Amino acid sequence: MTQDESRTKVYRLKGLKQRGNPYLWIGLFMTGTAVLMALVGFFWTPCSTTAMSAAERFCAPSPGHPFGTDNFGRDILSRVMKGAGSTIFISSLVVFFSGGLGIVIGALTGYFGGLLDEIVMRFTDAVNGFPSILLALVMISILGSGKKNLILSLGIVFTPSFVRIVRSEFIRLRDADYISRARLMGVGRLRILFVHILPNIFSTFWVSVMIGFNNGILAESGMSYLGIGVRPPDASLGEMLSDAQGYLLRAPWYALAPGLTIVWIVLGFSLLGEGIRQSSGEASDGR
Amino acid sequence: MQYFGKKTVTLIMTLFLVSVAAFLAFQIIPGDVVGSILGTEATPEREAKLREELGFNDPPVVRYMNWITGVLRGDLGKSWRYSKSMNEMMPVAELIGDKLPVTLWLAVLSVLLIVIVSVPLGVFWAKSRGRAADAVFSVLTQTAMAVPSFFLGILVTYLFGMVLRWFTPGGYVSYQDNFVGFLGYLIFPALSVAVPKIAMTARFLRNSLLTEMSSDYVRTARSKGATEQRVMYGHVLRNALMPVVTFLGMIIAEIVAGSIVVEQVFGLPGVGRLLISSISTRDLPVVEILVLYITAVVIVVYFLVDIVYRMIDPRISHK
Amino acid sequence: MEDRVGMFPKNENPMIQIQNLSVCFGGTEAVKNVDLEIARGEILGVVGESGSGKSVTALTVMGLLSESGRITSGRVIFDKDVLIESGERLNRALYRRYQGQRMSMVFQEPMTSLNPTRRVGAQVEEMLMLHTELPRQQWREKVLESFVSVGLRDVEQLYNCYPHQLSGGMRQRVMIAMAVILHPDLIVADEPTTALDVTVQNQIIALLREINQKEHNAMLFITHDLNLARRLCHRIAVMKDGRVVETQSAKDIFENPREEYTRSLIQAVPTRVRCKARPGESATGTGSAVSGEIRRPVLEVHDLNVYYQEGTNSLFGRRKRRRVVSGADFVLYPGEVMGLVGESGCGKSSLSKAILGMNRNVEGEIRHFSTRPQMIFQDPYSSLNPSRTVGWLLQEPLRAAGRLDKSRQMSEADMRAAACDMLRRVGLDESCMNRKPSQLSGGQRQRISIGQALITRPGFVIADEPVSALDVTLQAQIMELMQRLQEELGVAYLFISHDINVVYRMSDRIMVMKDGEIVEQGDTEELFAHPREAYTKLLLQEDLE
Amino acid sequence: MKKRISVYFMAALLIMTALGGCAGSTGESSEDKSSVVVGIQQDIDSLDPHKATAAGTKEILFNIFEGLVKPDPNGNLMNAVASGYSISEDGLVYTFTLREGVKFHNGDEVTAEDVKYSLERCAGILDGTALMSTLSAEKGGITSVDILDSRTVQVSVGSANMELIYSFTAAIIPAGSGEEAEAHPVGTGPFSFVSYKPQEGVVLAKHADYWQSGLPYLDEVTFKIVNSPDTALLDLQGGSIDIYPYLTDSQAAELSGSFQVMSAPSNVVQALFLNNADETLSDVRVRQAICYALDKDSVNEFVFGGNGAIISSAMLPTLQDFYVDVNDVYGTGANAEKAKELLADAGYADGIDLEIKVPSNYEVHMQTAEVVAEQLKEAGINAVIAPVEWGTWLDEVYNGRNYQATISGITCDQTPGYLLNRFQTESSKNFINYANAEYDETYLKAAASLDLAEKAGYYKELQNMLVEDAGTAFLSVPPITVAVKPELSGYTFYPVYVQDMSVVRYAD
Repeated sequence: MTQDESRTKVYRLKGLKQRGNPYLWIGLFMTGTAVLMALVGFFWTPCSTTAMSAAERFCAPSPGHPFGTDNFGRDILSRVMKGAGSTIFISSLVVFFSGGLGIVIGALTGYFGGLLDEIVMRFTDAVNGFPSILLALVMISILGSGKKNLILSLGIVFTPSFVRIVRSEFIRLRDADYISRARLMGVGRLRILFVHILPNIFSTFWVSVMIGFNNGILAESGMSYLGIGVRPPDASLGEMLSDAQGYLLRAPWYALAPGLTIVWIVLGFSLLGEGIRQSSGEASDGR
Repeated sequence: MQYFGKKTVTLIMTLFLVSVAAFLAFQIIPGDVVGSILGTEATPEREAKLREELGFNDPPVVRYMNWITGVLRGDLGKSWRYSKSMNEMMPVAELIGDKLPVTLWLAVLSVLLIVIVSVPLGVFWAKSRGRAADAVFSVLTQTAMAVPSFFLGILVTYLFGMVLRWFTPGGYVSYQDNFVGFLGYLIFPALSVAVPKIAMTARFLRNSLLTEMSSDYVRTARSKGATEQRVMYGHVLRNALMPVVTFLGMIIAEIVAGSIVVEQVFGLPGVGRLLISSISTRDLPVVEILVLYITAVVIVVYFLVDIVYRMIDPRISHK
Repeated sequence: MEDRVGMFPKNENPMIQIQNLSVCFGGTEAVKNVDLEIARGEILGVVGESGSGKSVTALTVMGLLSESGRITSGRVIFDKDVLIESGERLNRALYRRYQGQRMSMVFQEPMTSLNPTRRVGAQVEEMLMLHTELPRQQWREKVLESFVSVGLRDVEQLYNCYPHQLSGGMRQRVMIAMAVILHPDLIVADEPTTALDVTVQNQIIALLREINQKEHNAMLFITHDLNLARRLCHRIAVMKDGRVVETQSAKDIFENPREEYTRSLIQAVPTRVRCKARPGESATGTGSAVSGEIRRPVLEVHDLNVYYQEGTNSLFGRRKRRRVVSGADFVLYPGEVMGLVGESGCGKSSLSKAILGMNRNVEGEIRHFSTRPQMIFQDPYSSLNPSRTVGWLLQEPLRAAGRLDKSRQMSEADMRAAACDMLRRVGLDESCMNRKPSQLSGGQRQRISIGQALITRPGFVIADEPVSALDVTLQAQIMELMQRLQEELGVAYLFISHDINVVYRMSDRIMVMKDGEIVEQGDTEELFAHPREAYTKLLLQEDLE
Repeated sequence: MKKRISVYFMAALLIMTALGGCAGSTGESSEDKSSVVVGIQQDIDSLDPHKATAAGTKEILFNIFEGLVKPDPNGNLMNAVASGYSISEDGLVYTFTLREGVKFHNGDEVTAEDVKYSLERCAGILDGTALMSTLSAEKGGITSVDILDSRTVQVSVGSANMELIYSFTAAIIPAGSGEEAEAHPVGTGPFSFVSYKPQEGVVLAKHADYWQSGLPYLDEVTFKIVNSPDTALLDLQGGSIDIYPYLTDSQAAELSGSFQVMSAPSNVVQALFLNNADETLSDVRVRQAICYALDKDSVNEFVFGGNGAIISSAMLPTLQDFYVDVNDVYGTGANAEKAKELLADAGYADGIDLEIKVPSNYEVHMQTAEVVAEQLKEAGINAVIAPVEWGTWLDEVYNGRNYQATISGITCDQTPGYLLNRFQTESSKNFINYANAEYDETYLKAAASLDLAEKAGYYKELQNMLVEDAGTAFLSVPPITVAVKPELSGYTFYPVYVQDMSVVRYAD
């Protein structure tokens, strides 16, 4: 696995070297600030995220509270930082879980085919067309709500899409000439899977990780908005939005702050994905 | 024809599996439904009676069989939550039948919006390749795709409902009372559903157009002395729209999901809200039917898309 | 420059004149100061390797230069009308009056050059719609006429077909029908036969010649194949790196090439005439002839049928299988080269895959007397793992061998040394070791590919069209390399190609394959001199002209 | 091709303008002066008045159904279907005289049979399943209902209970209607049932033959389920609802000026319920520490805008005769020092962990939980909020008693004993596992007492016991804050949770 990780770093560095790829740069900037804000939020926030103050309810944005305050007089910036942190954290875990599972299942089914592949494909076909938030909803209603179950159910819901991508890449590559040759050389199956094929799907995979990550963020905040995801007192962007909706006329900034943060993060990651796709596309099209 | 036969069998098999899965899944849900229905005033006698009434004392296989044969005969069961009259619960069919038009019209309006906006947008965008408009569209669509539909709903509520006062947030009009007013209200949630999808579709169409524009037959058409207009509308657009059909199929499936959230934002009494409230109140007959129904919609949409695709793409239909 | 213009045989009435044309893409000049002219009734061949600028020239003449291309100097004059003048914007509206009506084009890929979702009849009709006042009712008749004129049959039915329902040859005929329906003065044909099989190729060439004679129009014929140009064209211009190297009549250019490059091009062409004095013939020739019966073969194939699984992976669909190779029966001896020739789809590749165990859906007997035979593929771009370095790629076979057989295990240093050694043998230097395939040219990649196949010293190697994707000069180099390595390492090749001349040059013995059957096999010289089967004769036909 | 596209554009444009044009005319603000839309929070749980348990349903059904007696705005009972009643000395026989000319919505006059049927249905005499536990024969409720004459009904009960009369608010429905197929709810109330749509609401129409002449004023009342408490404000401002009785404090602040905003204490007792059987909380000092740590004033301020009534035991201050103010025991502000001291005494010098399960569908409780958790931290109590769904809450907390602490509310009916009764050790409703033998004994004495003053004395003793044992940390009686459209008048608060629409009218 260390080898694979170093591989992905190489891709990133290659991307970095590309100037004239505004997607990549803007994407890096946006995700960078978002992740930084979230990381800092884990350890320090300008104000306490829970401390309430009756005197400071619904303060408009000001130097003291750049994003204003909410109905309990809590600092929205601090809560957005915490909320973004938990949203990013959940989404990362979801992608890690589903991406990892997707690689293993996709590699095995894609390369070997057969009955297992048949079954897995029937399953992913059925799941794939199904709206993911709906599936997560049903899953949550079975597992019960809470952060852990949210991650688990989103992870399960997202796995099929990764399986599909990895699988189709493996199918594409299993008949590639260089893989045929590796087989003729007598290279072992697992080595072919993970040493010969895997590094070649990373650029595709990386882009779908970005997409998956964004879907994770949208699903998490959507479910929290509906009140089935993360719930108070844990700050969550979706939950803040649903609170803020009630005070829209009185404190529009309350809704704007978490909403725009979601847009910022999602946009950042999709630009980053686009940038990676373009730079790796250029690299591989450079024949 | 044989192809469609096979497809239909798969379709039915999938529905059957989903029905089993839905039924099984909701059998193991934690939480005592009976207690939940009766609330704090529950007494053991009333619980026992209700349990008997709901058929909870039968083994699961019998319950499934009873349920599925009922569904096949058109009896979708009765809600555990909503009353129809003093001593009867609301039949699920009636319940959903009442909510369905809302969701359906929302979806229809959204798809309409998506199609009428994204197709010209995609064409215009593809034509402006390399110019300033290209970058502007790129930024705009990327941003639009990043806005979650519920946030968009809130923004629409704020802008059109509160600042401009074009509509009354929450002032949903039932389609039975005032159909025009109903559609007029629905336009705003539809907008919230459609905007990100418009961006996606326009983007997809633009890429598809550019791919087609670079293909050899375009060069052939130009070598014949065809104008750019003719090349675009006579050759490229039709071919570029073919993958868009499949894409739209996916979009429709997503709209079903997107509308769940948007219905919540705009207070629309549609299927999505019914599903959410049924899940939280454990109104399992409703949840089961809704899950089955949505699966059916998704599968049928894909099925139809497949047929349409086969109809419009001679490369497949003639093979 | 002055001199060269002076050398052209002056045409009385040039149909089209290209004067001092230069075209730039970004910073690179693709076409440099090209001067060409074609008279009415003349066929001018432009020959060059990929990247020589021949296609760009053709597209420029047709006014189809893409947006990124810029004309930096020169002009194009069509029948006294100046169509392109450097420094002025390309007047597309003006061009549209000529395109289709007075000048038309035939492209290389007949499949992709036709709109896949419109019926072919309608696509040809478009010409009439765009350029004539003909009433709509007469269109169909006119199109059918043109179909007949290019030798198509069942035209009524054909009219309503989609491109994918036609064979490659038929598609190209439709393209030609489209090009000639308005009787243009100039036809530009850009590699019109390259994507087609040899036998079809001959028919299309004959058709073009016939059209030229009948219509007496000018034709610009672009090709990479000097032989082909010689057969069709009156005059030939040779292009290299964007420049016209020399222009002469077809006959003169072969007999009196003035330029070194032209000469090397002619030499590289694997013609039957040249190959009689094949280097290394004595060594391998005697090898197979003398000790063939004594030595054990490396491969025996008896009564082999190969099947192809019709790919339905539905749960219900019954799997059908189609026989793609039937009754293959041959023996391969150490150190010899067996050529396998046939047109696309005849089962060559299926046979090779079956031999290597990549397709197990077979009946019959395959007996190997060597360990781990290897394969060299056609496409040098897809046969090397793009994410690994050359060094890693060359060592991987050794690592794999070591893992399978402990006695063959080597130390890191030994493997590296072996890789260096092989790198030198295939004519590359050590600096390539740390490069990725994407940093190498096509020829270099094919060399690495060969090195990778031979580094474990297999008894025999299957080479599946190893030179087909390469330019002629490279082709010759790679073939030389393969012959040299064969002598050095004593490996046997099963050499597969669609090009009978290439096979002729490489092989000791030849098998001819058609529709999954080996129709004829025998000693190379013998088979060329006295082909028994009609099909073999057909393959050899082009030289019989 | 080009033409086709332009046609397509035109069509699209037409649709857009058509839809856009009518967008302005949406919103169903009732311009006519005879109907009112009331926003409600929850869907109704049953249309059967005897089966409905949710407070949100009962408040609507109050307009459709009446009992022999019904509550009045002052907390007393008034005669409704009955024109009078008498109770025997021993408290075991109730004799009701039916009012002349009371008609059901279907036009039939109420007969003694209808009364007998209704009461027997509630008591479970009909089929063995009691629909109202207080009237159940097994719990000392109704043993028989006898028709003395066409206007007189005699009811015998199992045991004497002064508070039983409150149960005769049970709805009178036409005989047999509870078992009829597709039976619409038919009662004798000021409004008749018109329609019900799940997730949308209930429509009621004026009952022309209502026995109280002059009432109701309105022709039509719609109870409309609002999307979420958050958007109720928008609905009010947009005019799609006229009355909304569940305002939060900040919403009220926003509406004052444009709406009539009225506030009154509700009949809900909100508390941080502590599971006395929990290992940590079984120590009375820990429970007391929690009581000390709470700053009830600021909860009231944050969540209810200061309009709630702070309580420390299980009694509504509005039930003045029975209420005793015990707020001084732990104080209404936070006393973190004292709390820490007590915790240290109990061996928890480093503080304790406390999980508070909260039914997440109740916004008020969720908000309270957020505030309370913050306060407990000050005293070294690390409180974690675990939001659970209502069904799960009933399951795990209320019935399963598997929890540490919870924030919830108990809705009280008009009887003072209702709140105290549940804390008897063996009570099935004693979900806090409170166990105090003295309490049990005192409660029995109170229940048996037929003298009001004596009864009140016992009840006050019970309240004191509860607070001293810190059985649970009572917080407040939340206010009901109602927004009423300025043109409307007559909105009346009841000590029980009902929306009496019969008295609401448009001001002239």
